[in-house]
Amino acid sequence: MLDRRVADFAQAIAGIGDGATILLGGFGGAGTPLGLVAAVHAAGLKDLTVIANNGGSAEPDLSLWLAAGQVRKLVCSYPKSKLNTTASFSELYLAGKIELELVPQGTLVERIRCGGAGLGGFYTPVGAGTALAEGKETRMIDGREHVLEKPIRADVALLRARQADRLGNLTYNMAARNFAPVMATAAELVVAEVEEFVEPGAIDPEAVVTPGIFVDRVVLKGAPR
Amino acid sequence: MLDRRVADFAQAIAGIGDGATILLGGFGGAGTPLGLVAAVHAAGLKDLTVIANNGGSAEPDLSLWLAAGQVRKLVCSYPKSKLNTTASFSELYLAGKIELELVPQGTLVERIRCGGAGLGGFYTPVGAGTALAEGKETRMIDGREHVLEKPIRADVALLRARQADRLGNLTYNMAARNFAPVMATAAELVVAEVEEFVEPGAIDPEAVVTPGIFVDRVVLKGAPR
Amino acid sequence: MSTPLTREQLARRIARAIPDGAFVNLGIGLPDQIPDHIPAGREIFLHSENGILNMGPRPPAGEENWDLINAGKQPVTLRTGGSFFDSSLSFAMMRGGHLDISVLGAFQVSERGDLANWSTGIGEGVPAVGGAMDLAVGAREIWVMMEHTSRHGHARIVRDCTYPLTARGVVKRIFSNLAVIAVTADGLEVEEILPGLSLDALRAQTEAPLRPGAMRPLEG
Amino acid sequence: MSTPLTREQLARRIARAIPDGAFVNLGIGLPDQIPDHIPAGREIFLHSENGILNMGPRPPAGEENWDLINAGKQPVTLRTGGSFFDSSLSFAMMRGGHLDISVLGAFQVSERGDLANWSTGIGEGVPAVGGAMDLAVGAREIWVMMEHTSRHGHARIVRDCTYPLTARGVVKRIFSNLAVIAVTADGLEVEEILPGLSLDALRAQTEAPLRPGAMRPLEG
Repeated sequence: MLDRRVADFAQAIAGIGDGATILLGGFGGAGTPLGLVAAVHAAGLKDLTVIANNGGSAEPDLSLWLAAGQVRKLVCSYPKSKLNTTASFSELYLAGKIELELVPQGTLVERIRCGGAGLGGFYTPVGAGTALAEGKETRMIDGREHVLEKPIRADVALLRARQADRLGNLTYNMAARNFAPVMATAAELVVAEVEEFVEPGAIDPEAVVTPGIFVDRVVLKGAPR
Repeated sequence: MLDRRVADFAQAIAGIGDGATILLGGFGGAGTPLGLVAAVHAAGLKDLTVIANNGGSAEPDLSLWLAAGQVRKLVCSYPKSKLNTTASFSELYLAGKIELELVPQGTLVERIRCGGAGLGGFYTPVGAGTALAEGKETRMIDGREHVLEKPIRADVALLRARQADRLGNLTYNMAARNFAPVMATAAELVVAEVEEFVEPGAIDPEAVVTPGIFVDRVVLKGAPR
Repeated sequence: MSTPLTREQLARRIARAIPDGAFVNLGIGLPDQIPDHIPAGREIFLHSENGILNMGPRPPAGEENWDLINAGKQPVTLRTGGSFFDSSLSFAMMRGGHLDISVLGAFQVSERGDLANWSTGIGEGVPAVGGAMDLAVGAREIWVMMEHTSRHGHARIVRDCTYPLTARGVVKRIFSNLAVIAVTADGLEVEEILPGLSLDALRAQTEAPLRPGAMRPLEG
Repeated sequence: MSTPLTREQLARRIARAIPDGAFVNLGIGLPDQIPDHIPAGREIFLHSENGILNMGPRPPAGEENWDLINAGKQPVTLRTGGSFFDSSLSFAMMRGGHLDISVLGAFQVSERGDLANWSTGIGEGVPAVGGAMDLAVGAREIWVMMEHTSRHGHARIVRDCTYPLTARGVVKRIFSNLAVIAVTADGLEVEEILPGLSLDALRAQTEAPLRPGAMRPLEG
């Protein structure tokens, strides 16, 4: 019987190795899977490429990995934070200790969707004529300059959700949804930290946001580390 | 006060003119807005370009428009139907009386999404090396041939939904959802025929499928023709 | 020699090959019968490209809901834990490689796994493709379910498809009423063959070259 | 001469310009104050790019929900009839032209409507763009809300942006503390000007050429 539920965070992140590319859900604090982040931190994984909207804050979020030197490269729309405290992204970046690929937020989520949907790339007007299009192929479409953007896929997606059933069907909580449903489509291993396990059928089939086909493991927020 | 509700089908289709390009929701009979279809038929609109997954059946669906000679061109994945009866698409097509653009179903919905999302086109592996890619630009991406597909936008989208509030927020009914949420993003005028009007807030904000920003008019299924 | 598998036996053979927990899309036509033969205790999740996951069987007469139909436009049901979604996400599931297996009917399959299953060519009337090309490109494994030869006795497993292609190099395994054949980098390999049918007799009904593989007995 | 508009007066002027029923995205920073000044009886729908439509004001202290924040990561509320959706649909709303108006802060605007609002250039430290470029390209009308000159007295309405561009040719209207200026095919046109301020005096604080338009009095 298919059962995506795992009992603790060690099982939730099992198999993720050094050098992994990780899609990390969340916008600001909303939707960041803090338990999974802590588990990856505790596991001491190194040389990670992280794709996330933000670059970490004062919370025990991506900042944990940054401070521990676990991240080689960040693909991100907004790496700055007023809340940065210790060993922040800014420090690492200015010291040349981390690579940054800056992507407009809408292009970032669209590139992840593109990867998850099995497409090869897309043309967007966003960024045309700006520094963020430098080195990218462009093309005039209907008289407007467009930039060719490539799909993003990753080894792992770490997400936060509200409810999950054993099949991996997910709902989210308000604006914590943000990148998660798209990230869930674009990684080999998709893990969600959830507030609650429910029985199959408890989530209205019309209100499932991420169907379980996309999800590999679900772990309770309060599960043992 | 914003109120998308209209009292009858005449108001629902007001302003649609001859020569319009129409996105028509539905997969088979599930999701076809029969009241809106009847209203466009009764209005005698001509020279229409219709984008729909199917080519009409024995139901009073797109077949009505085809039989009345209202359609100039069909953009479609599956124009055939075993249920075709009178003056079907097949007859018109074989007599050279209608133009057909045949598009794989997933590419069709993706082209509509592309239009609705303000993108300029995308590369897909679907159709590469087949007759449906003839005349289209191709490109090798990661060793695999991809076809460049262009966005579709339309003047009008005619959809069926389950619930609507005055703001135009929509839910759908089971597999009748299919193309509708995507078509709702890609037309200048979006009209939905619905089973029920509800008060704002009656639809769970987490379960709104099409936010009202995309919708212009909603009309009750049983409203006067 | 055993008689060739009936359609029901062939459906049963394929049903046995689908692993527990698999997400599967079944093409319209022959593959329709597969769900009836899934072995007891095995949980298979059926996808329908019009936006359903965990689709159940046809409802009893009188309980049809015409907003709950499959890709063949037949009434179906939703199993507990199923979900509805739009066509965009549904095709993202395919193209994105999220389905484990897609079982499709075919007119022809080539020795390189090219698939022709959407059109018998010009002059047939109205062309229609539906989701055939999307499915053929999308799932992790594409299986073909077909009779080994055409109604007129022509080979359907060929060197090169003469019918219009659906997709190039996508088929992984062919289940026919005479054999189970894997498409490998080195060509076609016979994994199972009808008991009593010789490899030469099978070759006589197959245009493409066949190599002997496991050659286990094909059972319905 | 009247004193230049305060930030609050400028927010009030812009709030009056937003029509009833409009769907609007307000950039982080100065535009934050606009919702407090929407005239009574007018219904405006606020979009937040992290996936909220019909966003309401900040909740009372103690009632913050940190899963319900705006793009500036401040706690907000949801108004009746609002909805949540993922980032993909949220940015489709922008790029697809579904938002009526986006009001953005800016460092510079050129006479052709080029916008520079995401970076003051190399050497500033860590670059960050967020949704700035998406918003600038997406909404049907892009309005800029800014002080007419920089803190150091430099013109911000210029012939060519010297700061890194956010997008080319997108700004439709500039609301400054001194004037309301439309970006037209023939250049910049002064629609409203601070009472008592001469066009020449305005020109002295503006690098790009200005043509007199309606020249109505600017009121906060």
